[in-house]
Amino acid sequence: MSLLELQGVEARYGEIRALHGVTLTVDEGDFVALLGANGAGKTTTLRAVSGTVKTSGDVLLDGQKLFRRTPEAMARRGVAHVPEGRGTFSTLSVLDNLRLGAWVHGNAEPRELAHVFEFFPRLYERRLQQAGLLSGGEQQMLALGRAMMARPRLLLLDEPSLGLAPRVAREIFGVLGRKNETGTTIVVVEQNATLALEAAQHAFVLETGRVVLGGDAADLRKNESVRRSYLGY
Amino acid sequence: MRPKQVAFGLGVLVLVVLPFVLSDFRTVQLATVGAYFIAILGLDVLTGHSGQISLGHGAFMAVGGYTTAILMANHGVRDLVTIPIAAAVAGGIGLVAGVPALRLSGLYLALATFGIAVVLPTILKKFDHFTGGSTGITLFGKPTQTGHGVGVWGLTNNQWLYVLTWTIGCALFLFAWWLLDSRFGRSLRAVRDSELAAAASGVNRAKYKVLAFGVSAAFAGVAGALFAINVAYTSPDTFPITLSLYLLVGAVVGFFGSIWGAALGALLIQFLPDIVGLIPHVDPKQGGPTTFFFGLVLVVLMLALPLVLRVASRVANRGYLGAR
Amino acid sequence: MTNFIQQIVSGLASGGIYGLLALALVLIHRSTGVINFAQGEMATLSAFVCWTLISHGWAFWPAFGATLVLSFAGGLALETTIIRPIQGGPLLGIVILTIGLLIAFNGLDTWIWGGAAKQFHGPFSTAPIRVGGVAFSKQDLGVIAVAFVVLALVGVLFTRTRLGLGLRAAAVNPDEARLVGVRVPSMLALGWGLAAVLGAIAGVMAAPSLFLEPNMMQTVLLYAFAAAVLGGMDSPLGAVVGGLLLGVLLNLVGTYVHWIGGELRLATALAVILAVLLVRPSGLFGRAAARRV
Amino acid sequence: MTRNLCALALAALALAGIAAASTSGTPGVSSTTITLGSSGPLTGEAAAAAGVLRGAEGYFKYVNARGGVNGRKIDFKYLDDGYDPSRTVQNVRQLIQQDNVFALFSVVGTNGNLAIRDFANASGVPTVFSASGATTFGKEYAKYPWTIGYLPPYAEEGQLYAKHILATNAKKAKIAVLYQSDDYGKDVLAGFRKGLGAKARSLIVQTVGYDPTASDVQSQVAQLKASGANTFCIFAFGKFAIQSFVYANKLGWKPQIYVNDVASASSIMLLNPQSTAEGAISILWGKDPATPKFKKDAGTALGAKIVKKYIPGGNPSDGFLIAGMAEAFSMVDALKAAGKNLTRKGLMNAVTHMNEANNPFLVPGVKVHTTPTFRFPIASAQLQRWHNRHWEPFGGVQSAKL
Repeated sequence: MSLLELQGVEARYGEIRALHGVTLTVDEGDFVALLGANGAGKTTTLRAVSGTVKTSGDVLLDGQKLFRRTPEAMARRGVAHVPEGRGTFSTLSVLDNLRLGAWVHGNAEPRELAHVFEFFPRLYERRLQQAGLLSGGEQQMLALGRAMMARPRLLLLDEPSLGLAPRVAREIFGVLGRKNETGTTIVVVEQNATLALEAAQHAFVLETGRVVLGGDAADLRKNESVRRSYLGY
Repeated sequence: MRPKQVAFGLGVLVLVVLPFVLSDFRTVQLATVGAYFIAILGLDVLTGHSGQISLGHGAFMAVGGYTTAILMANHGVRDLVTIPIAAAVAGGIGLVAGVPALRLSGLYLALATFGIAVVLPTILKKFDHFTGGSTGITLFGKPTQTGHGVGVWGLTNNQWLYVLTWTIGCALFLFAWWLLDSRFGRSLRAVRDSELAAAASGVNRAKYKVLAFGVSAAFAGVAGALFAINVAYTSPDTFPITLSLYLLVGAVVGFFGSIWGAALGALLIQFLPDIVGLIPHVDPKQGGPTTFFFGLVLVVLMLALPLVLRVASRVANRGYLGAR
Repeated sequence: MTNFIQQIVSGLASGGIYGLLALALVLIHRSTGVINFAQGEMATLSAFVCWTLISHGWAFWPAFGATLVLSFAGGLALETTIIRPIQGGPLLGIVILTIGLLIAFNGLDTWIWGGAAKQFHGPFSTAPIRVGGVAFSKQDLGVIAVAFVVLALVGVLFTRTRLGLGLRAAAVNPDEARLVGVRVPSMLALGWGLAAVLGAIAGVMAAPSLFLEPNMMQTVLLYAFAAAVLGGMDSPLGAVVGGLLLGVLLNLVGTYVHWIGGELRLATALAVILAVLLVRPSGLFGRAAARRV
Repeated sequence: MTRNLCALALAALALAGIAAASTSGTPGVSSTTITLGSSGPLTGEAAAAAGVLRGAEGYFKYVNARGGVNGRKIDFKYLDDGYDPSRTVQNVRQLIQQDNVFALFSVVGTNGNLAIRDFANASGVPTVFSASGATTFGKEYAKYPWTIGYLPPYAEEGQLYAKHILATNAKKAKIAVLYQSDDYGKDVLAGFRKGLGAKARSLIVQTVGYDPTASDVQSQVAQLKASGANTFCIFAFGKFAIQSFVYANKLGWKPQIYVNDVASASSIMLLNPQSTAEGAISILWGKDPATPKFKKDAGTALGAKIVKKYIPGGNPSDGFLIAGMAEAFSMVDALKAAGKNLTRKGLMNAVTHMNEANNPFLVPGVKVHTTPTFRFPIASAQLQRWHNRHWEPFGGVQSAKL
């Protein structure tokens, strides 16, 4: 059963068209990576799903067509979007950031908080600090932790490893893998294709606003053009 | 000829014809409009092109006005001579004020300049040996007054004031036009639109922001000097916070940042009370309605402005704010 | 010595009013990121509404309650009809808009109620209480007490409630707030509504001692700005403490620095604003905006 | 380009507002009308004083309804200056050059009148019965022949309070003064000092000024109380005067209070709660409608009638309205005396030869009397004491040396 389906989605920023009809399917429990060069439309694809960009074409969740997607409404439907650049609430404390993650469920449950702190012990240590004062890796953990607080069915991540030390990036992907094992569907946009293809089950390659290739992550890793363009060997 | 030059020519033509068709009194009212016009030009340079807001431009007008008044009344300086001095004094203070202003972000700059405009009259009253206190300084009939309040060169006094103000007004308009089209203007807008990008391309942002403050204050200084000469009187209450706010209204009415709209804004400041008086069942004598409509005009314009600007920029096919 | 203490006590009483209005400014700044120049005039308008209800025979407390409800609705309406359309544009646009509201409300007050000062019977007695040689009234105590009660309520709202969390999130990072499901436009509207309520409290508390007229809060607004800046623009506690400090400071400086006297009170407040903004922009209680690039 | 056209259109609109040309002969006088002009604070902190203009307007309407003056109706046109003297100048310029008024009448405010008098005199326009008591308007007639004030001189008012203090408490008085720090306040204070004479130095223990843009005078009153004074002179406008009473009471300070005429109308005094103002002393020259002594008076009744009929929304107990009517009554007298062939010189001659004892709006005994060298139309006043929430006049009508 497919959880998310995009059919011929187009999007534009002013005069510039970013998506030229993206069609793809993500199954429940899947871990999907979106690959592509800069400007290929990866980020816009995520934004199309979370409703932060205006689109035409259909977006289906649970096979149901969604009209008037707003970020708030999508959050309520169980879609958590962690945008690029570790968007956190910089002047709020770590704890408040995490509480906000659970906004759609009302108040944050201690159990859920404990769960996140289990994944990221660093966040527990720094729970009363302002989010803006955390290191880059910690902020990424916070962003991820906040998304986990929403107990999402579908987790959208944009460049979670950007600017992080390789060790920290692996740590993050490790957490994603564990989350996925417990049933969260994940779609990740990632420059580091090696890392992404290791973690993901499926992947799509975007070029100039279209899906040009899709399939099992393992197969794509063997694909000649993918190797040349994204894996660098 | 380009459309803008045609428009300027037409504008000058209208200015020349007006005194012949208008009553003597309307002529002097338009002279006051000229003073507002110059102050709004200054505000356009500062807020429209360098992106620094001033809610206290009336304070710079006060500096200009008092420079002229004190020189004319106490030091025997001829009124015409005081005008460049007023520009220099106000401009100098503007430059000095521009330095700390660099440290204030938009909101706080608005707050600080608002405060200065609120407080200035009380300071002028306090130093009464210098400023004449709340009594103010009367310039009418002073020997330093050109035409002695009667007139000069066959012009009535009012016509003389009109000619004086608008000659300077047109000159300053051309100056502002040239300035904003020059490298200076481009650098200002570069700093306004993106401080980072401007710095990257080698523009000294501090220099341009401070200079913009100085130029803008000098314009306001000239406006204040002309205002004092026009009314032949100046007092602390001549420059209340409402004046500063009305100048802001004027700048907004003139499509913020476009020096071409400055005349429109200046006319509004002078004639809105008369226009409000035309509304049926509104008693302009009550005063409240006029104030209310000033505020309303500002609110409505701010709401309509994005739309207007979008249309205007389509028509003119220009970038930010549609015009310069 | 008695005069010294008396000036401090009177300063605290005036400072309570500055603090209350400052609290409204801080609330709006914190929840929408804007400085509301119309805050003082909104407070005056609310006080006029309350006065009108009382002069129609209402008792004080019901009239006060109704005023708060009306002010809340008014604040909401203002945000949804006037502020929202340009929300997301440049911040200065909204600031200029609040200037427009300042002018319009002042004109409206004069239009409807005229310019003459009106007596306003507050809830607290103005009868003097004397301790030693120092005099104060229940009105003074009441204003300060109200300021602290309101402060406590605001504190609880912001730090202990889900609504407060949403308000803060919407202010800090609206895009992000929407992604976690916060209805940002509603939060901004609520922010304006709550600020209008705080302003109404300030106006009604001020009216008995300042006497009600359209310009009542005009100078108080500048004092409130000074108080808010002194306390750190984002700190409710700072706003109230800043207000009290400022009230005392102005009185002492006015009394003992003869060169300043009663005439340069406003200038002193401005000096406080400029000094704090230039030397320590985060004020006494504000946290420096943390940002790592 | 469209914008420039807009600007042109607005300029054209301004053109459309040109007024009709003036009539020949004396400006502002036609066979059927006399146009008078004025300016005052219809808005702003001093807005209450604009009652003078509305009261005068009401009286003129009343006179017009009875045939006017020498067959001409009075058209009274007044503009708002928000108490900003430079706007007064602009208003007066409009009145003289655009509206062609015959004379300026009852321009409100000391600073405004100071600002316009050079211009008005150079234009040869009578500026009569100005609503200001600044001494200079009566004294400098040689330099400003076209100017004359109306209200009791502020300096005289100060002197009358000084006289009363010397007569009742010369030995023990310790005086504290709160004054508005502008020409008005300083004028009253100077008169007060002059009235105390040599004793001024020893009797006045403290003076404190306030700026009229302040929100309150609480700190100043506390400071004055701390001086140990037993006599408190309030030379302040409207709400500041009321605040002074309230704060003094709050501080438990019970001095003998003297409050200036500009803030002593019953309508203002009644804003004071309960007994805070009990025993305060002020001067009186126009009939305060709320004073019991004048309640059944013919002048008060006439005033109430005029308010009801011609001043919509006016409060019949507003002392400013009655003051305006008193001025208008004198003006009508002067216009009558200036004759059918009305000229500006004729008006000045009439206002400098006033001898009016029948002004129904003035306290009995207060006469409007002027000569070309004595230009204080109202040079006498009576003292009154606040008791049981109304004024009670006492002592006779008196005047001071100016």
